[in-house]
Amino acid sequence: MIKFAWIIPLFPLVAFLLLMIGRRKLSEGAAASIGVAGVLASLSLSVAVFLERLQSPSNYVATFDWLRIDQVMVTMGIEVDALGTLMLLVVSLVSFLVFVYARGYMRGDQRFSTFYAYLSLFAFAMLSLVLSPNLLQIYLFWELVGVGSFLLIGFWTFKPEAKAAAKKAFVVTRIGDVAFFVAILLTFWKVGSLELSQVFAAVESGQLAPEIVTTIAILIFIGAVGKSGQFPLHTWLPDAMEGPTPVSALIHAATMVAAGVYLVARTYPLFLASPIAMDVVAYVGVFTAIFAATIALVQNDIKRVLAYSTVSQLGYMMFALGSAGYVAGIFHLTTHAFFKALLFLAAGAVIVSCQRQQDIRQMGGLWAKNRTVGSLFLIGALAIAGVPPLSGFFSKDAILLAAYQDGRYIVFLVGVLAAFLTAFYVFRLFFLIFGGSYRGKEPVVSVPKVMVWPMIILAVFAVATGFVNFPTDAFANWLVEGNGIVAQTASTPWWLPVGMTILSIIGIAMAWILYGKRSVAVSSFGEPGPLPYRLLARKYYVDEIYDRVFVRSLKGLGLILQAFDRFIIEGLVKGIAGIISWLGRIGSRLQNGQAQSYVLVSLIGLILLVVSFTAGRLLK
Amino acid sequence: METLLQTLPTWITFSPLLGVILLLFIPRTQSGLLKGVGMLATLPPLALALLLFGQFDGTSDKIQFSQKVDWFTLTLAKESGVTGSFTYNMGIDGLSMPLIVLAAIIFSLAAVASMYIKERHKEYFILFLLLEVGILGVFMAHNLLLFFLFFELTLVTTFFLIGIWGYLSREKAANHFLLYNGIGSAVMLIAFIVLFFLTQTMDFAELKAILANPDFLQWIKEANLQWLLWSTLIGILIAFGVKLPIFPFHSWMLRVHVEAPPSVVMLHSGVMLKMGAYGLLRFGVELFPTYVKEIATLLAILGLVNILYGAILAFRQRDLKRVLAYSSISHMGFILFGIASLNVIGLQGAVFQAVSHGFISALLFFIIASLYERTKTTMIDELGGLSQVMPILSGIFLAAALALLGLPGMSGFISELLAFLGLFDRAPVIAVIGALGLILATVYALRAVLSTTFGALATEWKNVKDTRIVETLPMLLLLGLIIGVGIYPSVLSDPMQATLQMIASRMGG
Amino acid sequence: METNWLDYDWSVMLPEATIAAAVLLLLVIDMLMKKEQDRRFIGLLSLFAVLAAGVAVAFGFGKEQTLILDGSYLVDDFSLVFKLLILGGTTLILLSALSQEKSKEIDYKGEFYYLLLAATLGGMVMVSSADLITLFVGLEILSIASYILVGMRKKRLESVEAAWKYVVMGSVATAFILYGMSFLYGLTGSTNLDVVAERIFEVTRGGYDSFVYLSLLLMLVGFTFKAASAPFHMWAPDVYQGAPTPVTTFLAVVSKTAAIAFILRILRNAYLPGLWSMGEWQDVVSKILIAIAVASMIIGNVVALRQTNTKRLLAYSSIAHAGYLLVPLALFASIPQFIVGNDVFFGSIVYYLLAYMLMTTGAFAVLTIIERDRQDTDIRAFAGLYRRSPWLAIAMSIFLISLAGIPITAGFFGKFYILLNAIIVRNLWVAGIMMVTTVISYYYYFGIIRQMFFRPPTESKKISIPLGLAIVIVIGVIGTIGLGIMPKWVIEFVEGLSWY
Amino acid sequence: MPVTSYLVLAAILFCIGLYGVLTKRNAVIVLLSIELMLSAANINFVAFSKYGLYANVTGQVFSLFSIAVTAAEAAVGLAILIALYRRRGTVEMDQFHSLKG
Amino acid sequence: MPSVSGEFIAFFILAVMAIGGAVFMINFTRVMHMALALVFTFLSIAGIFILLDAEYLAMVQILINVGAVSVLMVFGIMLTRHKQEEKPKARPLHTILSLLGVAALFAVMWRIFYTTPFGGDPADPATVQSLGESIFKQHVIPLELTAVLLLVALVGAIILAKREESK
Repeated sequence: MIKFAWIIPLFPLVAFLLLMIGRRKLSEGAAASIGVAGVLASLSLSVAVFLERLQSPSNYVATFDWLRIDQVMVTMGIEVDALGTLMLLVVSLVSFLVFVYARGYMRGDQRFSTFYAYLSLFAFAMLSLVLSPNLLQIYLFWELVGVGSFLLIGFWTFKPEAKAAAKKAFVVTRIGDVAFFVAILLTFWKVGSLELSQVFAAVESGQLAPEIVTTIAILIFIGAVGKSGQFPLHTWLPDAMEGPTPVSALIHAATMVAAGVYLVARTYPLFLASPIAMDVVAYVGVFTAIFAATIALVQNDIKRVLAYSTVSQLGYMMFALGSAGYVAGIFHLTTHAFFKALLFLAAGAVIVSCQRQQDIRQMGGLWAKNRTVGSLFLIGALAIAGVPPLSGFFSKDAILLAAYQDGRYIVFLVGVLAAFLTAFYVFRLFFLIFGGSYRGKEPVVSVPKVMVWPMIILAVFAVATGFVNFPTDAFANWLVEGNGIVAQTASTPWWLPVGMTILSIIGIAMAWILYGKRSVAVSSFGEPGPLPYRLLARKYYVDEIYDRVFVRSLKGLGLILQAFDRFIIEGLVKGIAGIISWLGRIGSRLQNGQAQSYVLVSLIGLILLVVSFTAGRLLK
Repeated sequence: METLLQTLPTWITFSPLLGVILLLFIPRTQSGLLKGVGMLATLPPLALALLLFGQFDGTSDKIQFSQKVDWFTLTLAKESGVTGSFTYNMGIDGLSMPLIVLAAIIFSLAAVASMYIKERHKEYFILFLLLEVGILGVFMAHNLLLFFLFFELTLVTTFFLIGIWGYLSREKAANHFLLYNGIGSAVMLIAFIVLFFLTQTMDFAELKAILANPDFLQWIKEANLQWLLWSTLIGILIAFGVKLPIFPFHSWMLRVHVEAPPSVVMLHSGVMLKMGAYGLLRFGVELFPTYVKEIATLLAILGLVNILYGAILAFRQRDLKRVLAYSSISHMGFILFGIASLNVIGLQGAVFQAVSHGFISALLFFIIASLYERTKTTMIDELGGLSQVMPILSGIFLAAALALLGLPGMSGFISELLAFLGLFDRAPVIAVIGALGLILATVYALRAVLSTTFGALATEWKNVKDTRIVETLPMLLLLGLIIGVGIYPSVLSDPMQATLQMIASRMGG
Repeated sequence: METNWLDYDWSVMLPEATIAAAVLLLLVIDMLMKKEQDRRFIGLLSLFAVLAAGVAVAFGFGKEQTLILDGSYLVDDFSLVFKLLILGGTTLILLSALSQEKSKEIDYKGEFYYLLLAATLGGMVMVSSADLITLFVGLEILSIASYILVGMRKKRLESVEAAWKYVVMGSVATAFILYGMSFLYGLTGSTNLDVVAERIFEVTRGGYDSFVYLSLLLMLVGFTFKAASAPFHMWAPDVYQGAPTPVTTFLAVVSKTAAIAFILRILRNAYLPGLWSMGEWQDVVSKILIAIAVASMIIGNVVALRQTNTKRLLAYSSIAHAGYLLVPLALFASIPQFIVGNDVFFGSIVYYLLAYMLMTTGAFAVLTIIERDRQDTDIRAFAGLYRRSPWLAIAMSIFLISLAGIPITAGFFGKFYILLNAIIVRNLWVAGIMMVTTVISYYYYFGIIRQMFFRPPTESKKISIPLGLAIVIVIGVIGTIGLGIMPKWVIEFVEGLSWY
Repeated sequence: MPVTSYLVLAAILFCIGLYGVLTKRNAVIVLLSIELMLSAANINFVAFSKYGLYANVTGQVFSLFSIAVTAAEAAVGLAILIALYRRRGTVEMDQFHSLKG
Repeated sequence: MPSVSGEFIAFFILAVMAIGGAVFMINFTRVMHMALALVFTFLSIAGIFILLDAEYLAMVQILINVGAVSVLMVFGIMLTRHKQEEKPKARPLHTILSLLGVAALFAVMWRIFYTTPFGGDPADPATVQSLGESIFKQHVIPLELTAVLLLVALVGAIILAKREESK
């Protein structure tokens, strides 16, 4: 069955083509069913591949010749390894659930089938990304995934903010992609081939100089930073919330943003070989985690809070990978995919029920009105906060353990603080939405059935996936063997899980005190309070800085060049033309009709000729 | 069939003349019939070009289908019997074959795009087909004087095409076009004559052989005529630099792109700029490999200036046509990167970029033409939200913009990849700075397409109709080509492999 | 050496004899014909005479060089080729003049024809003589006949004023030439060019070189006047504009060809041998000629940009073409190493003269039609010509493109051939200036094309094209395109000749 | 008598004639000045035919022809002047400038 | 000083007369005086011809230049109405420039004449008979052509100067 893995991405592609062609004629039901069928087929196949992979843990590689570059034959094909299979499963499962959920959420939208077409295109790109055997093919689908997110963010074309957000998303990720592109150029020349297997072989055999490996690793990491919204290039992710919520759930929570982490994991031997790269990944990761967590504290838009929490959680995964916690990182990626998707879908349900209202200050008291959504949201919140029975606890715990064991104590402490903040802001969100009385104006509406049961399935996964690695480290061993990365087997110090749980509970309690029981007037936190609050509310003014530093300077440079272009170059040309026509004017004025002046001019011409040429000769 | 193959170049070059003869007999009033015949007349060269593509043997780097007929001989010195012979010498090799196929395709599509021409169809199509003869001839001529004749034929016909059917200040544009290219071809003529004087031959193959053999170079060194060869190379670079255009000589091209009628702009941006690239490769790199090797870094820097200058200014423009004009300058910079890389990858990238940019810019200008047909304006701030009214056109426009910024899966990416790969080996720093151009490309491409298709719909475009099938079909064909070449590039890159290998090896690349 | 008259082979002077006989005959016939009778009969006779002379010249080829009265009259390939050019030009001019008939402008129709023949006779003599006196008399016949022809249209003030300016300037030029010839005679004591050449060879070594230069410079004034090149070009625009169009064509084509032949004959035969071996030619003479050529190229093209009257514009363009024609002469022996091969030198000059003749007569023929139709030779008279008669516009465009030197036309190949001259002597400067001025000329030549194709016509009625002019235009077009595509015939023909 | 003095005389007459052509207002006088220049050349010819390096009679022949030509030219010049006078009504040299530019 | 011989004195007088006539022609105000001054110059030139043993030529000079051309010019002056004395409309730049130009030309010639002494022993006086022989034997072609030239001049002069009767 593993040999047919290449078919998995084709189902969504076929769905995409069908939906694009039948854009006008398909009814909503038909369109949704085509989309869902496509993803379901790929889900079932990925499950089959996953199961087969469980028994015989052998990587399967199949490639064909694509483009001859000088002596090097660049190939295309698929490679199915443990990480790939896992990602296939996660991506297709979450996609399937979001596809079903979207059936309800997007009802009544006139570009319904186009929406499903774009979703299927994205699914195709994501699935083929995880199957790519070489750097070029990864880059190829990497960009296609970017296009998918661009189209979906800007799906509601009539909204100017959606247009700006889509453009921003694509441009910022493109900056990261260009770094990745340069990495490809470097590897091609230094390694002589882009096949990952050969790259890793070259790294082990020491054929590459250490600084080359570091530059390649860092460049790839910058690509990952762009896609996963890490610190310098994170500004596009919160704005991407302009897209419909299923998009945010699928792309900006589970799959695409995780692609960055996947990429670092996929090229892990490169990172292992250069300690500098590991430090960079770790520190950038942990800084993003704490940075995003602080901003999430004061956001008032439900999706913005979750977006910053995603950025923070990705920071977690990054610094896990950065501190040799390969298994921890991937484990958290998987669990995060489920509970963050759940949170987003629940948020979508909340938005639907409050008539498209996204500002949490207009919500409240929904626990009474819609208990199921409330309880699902609670499960997601508990998972992300790291409360023991749920998966979040195990994976976050594994990350912190990895950081601790790797000796990165500062990173460990910052990680712990971030975990505490995560618990706090998630439950701030929970109590503001579900606690207290309903502050919104419009009546609360019921949520369609078709949106609820995907959330339930996700809730089940959010709970269950924790135990995949708990008792037996089965997940770790399965993931690691075969690709030469040594899993950390040291036992966990006893105080770590206990401390973590206490910390989360304290966080939840504080959130309850501040927001649940209304002991402190919630409004006080609303308006722009003291400086630190304003700083956080304005997202550390990062957007403004970027705008002034890059966009404005580009416009200025453009102005200077435009002026240069118009005045210097055209000025030069006009100048020359002017001189020639001026000479012409002199010539025609000299031609004044008087025969005598003609003779005079000729005489003077003759004298000049005589003097200039024969002066030397005659006067000697 | 055999004789056809033997004289294929002449057949391809002069097949549009069949259309011209037909058009002569059709009275001026039948504009419908004229348009029909005009469009059909571009099919014979297309069919022959595809036949050529089929028959072309990708493995040999020799000149194929070559045809040599004696033209005339000049005796330079009767006593010592020194004579220079001129022959009608046509041939095709790996470097020119892709460009010929590109030209044939773009011409057919531009003929379809000529439906927007409103008056004087008869003269238009006659000039159009003569231009096609000129361009196909340029790519196939292997005698320098013959090359020059075809080159000037394209110059004169385009002058008329711009001057009569252009937009507002078309005459100014036609004049600028004429003067700039006039200077370029004047410099080229002097360079060719100097070469003729040094080697007593105008045949490309003989010339190449003589310029390479050591005792000739020895003679040059003794007669210290080095400066003459150097000035010839500089002359050739300037001549084709004006055509490409390279940075300082580009202002004429902007005016032409804005003022010329849409189908002519498609041709100009799609094919005629590539004559500059072809000339640089053929007469610069092939004839003077060792000299080009010395100034490779200069070429790379020129390419870099082109890329960044074009990209930054494209970002500032308010008129869609000017945005595309500046983006063409930026994309020509990639060709310079390819040439400056001096290895087969870079050269492949340069030719690939020539072909892929041909398709992409032809498609974009076709879209703008149909957009202008409906909204009578190409000013970005006057347009907006057109996707709600013209979904098909906006969809294709978005796809074309993505191809422009080099999205993988489309031909633009492959050419950029090859060009950067090639240059990275020789000048990594310039390549990395050039990569910034990719980001800028994304910025201006998206700004242009989003501000016209996305966003709020202005009231006056309420009742604008979407594209008719006769317009969508060529657009989709072009898009199909772009994606096809993007997905399976070796269909284009294999035939030119051998020739470029030979060129690169002469430069020790 | 008492060679009496009859043993000379007088048959060699047949062409000149036919033309002279024709002049006298037509004079008598004109007197006998009544006042109102249509003078076209005389025109046809003169055309017939010119063609007969052409045939006579054609038969002259192949025989080796013959001299009469030790050089007073010389028949060699050089003279035969140039005579053919002159007669060809005159035929075309006569054809276009014949169809001028109905216009009442030229009152003295009869005289026009045989004066034209007389002028042609003068030109032919200038070309085929190696004796200073004969050359001088030939030059004078050509000049005086053209003074009268220019002033022929007495009704129009411009024509008479142009004639006056032409007479004044012409006489001053003749004075300078005569003065120069007197010094030449003083130095060498003989008027036969070969004898002059040897004597100059000795004289320049004998310390009289400053006299040689004085004579050359003074004669140079005359040359530059006749060829309408730089220092002495001011007369050309006014006279070309004032004169009736067939006469302007005559001045632009035949008199310029004769002038070039005159310069070639004297400089190359008399001065070159003596000065070149002494190394004097490169430093002084060729530099002066280069200066003249470059000056006329620049003045001709630059001032033409400002012109709005077509005739004046074509006048300035003919100044520029005089510059182009002087380039091979200037660069002929401009470097000490070697002399440019005869074939390239003569080939380029003859080819360019032939091309120039075809395109100029054609252009002036079209101008004549426009002038007759619109009574004004301003550029705007060409507005919308394409709409009124497409074929005329296309023909005019071909001529203009050829004048501009753009490929597939004879004009281009002529320039190519001349550039070859420049580059053989590695003088990239002159080649560069020549090409830059050519590009400048694109602007004003295409100015007329812009009028014809881009502008709407003021009237819409068709233009009637008389037979004579139509023939001239057709010959011009076929010649320009034919020579452009297949220059082989002319080149092989010229290379076959012996230019000693 | 060395020939130089004759040459100087001829040169003086030539320059005066030229100056006359350049500056005189009346057209007839301009024609006369041209006659003067031409006859100055004649002096040269005759002087060289006597004292030249290879003195022989050809000089006088040349000057004879030149006198004939000068006469013809003077006649034609005057005829044109008369025609111009009929058309313009004046013989002022600087009035004849309708063709210019 | 060259040996003061009779020939020199004669030459000196004639030269002064010629140059004087020319200068007067330039400076006189009345047009008729100018014409007469020129006649005076032509006469002195004829004298110089005699001095140079070219008697026939002197006769021709008198006959044509003095007799025909000057008279022609006088007719010209008579026919064209002109203000008696010619008030010179000041064209300062033009006059100064032409003066400088002519002076420069003369200076160049003067320089040449005096740097290269022209040694040529005086030939035996050319008889009219040898003159005639040379014209009719050696230069017969120019003679015929001069005939054509005079004919052309004749016809041309008639055409241009004839008063149109059909006014």
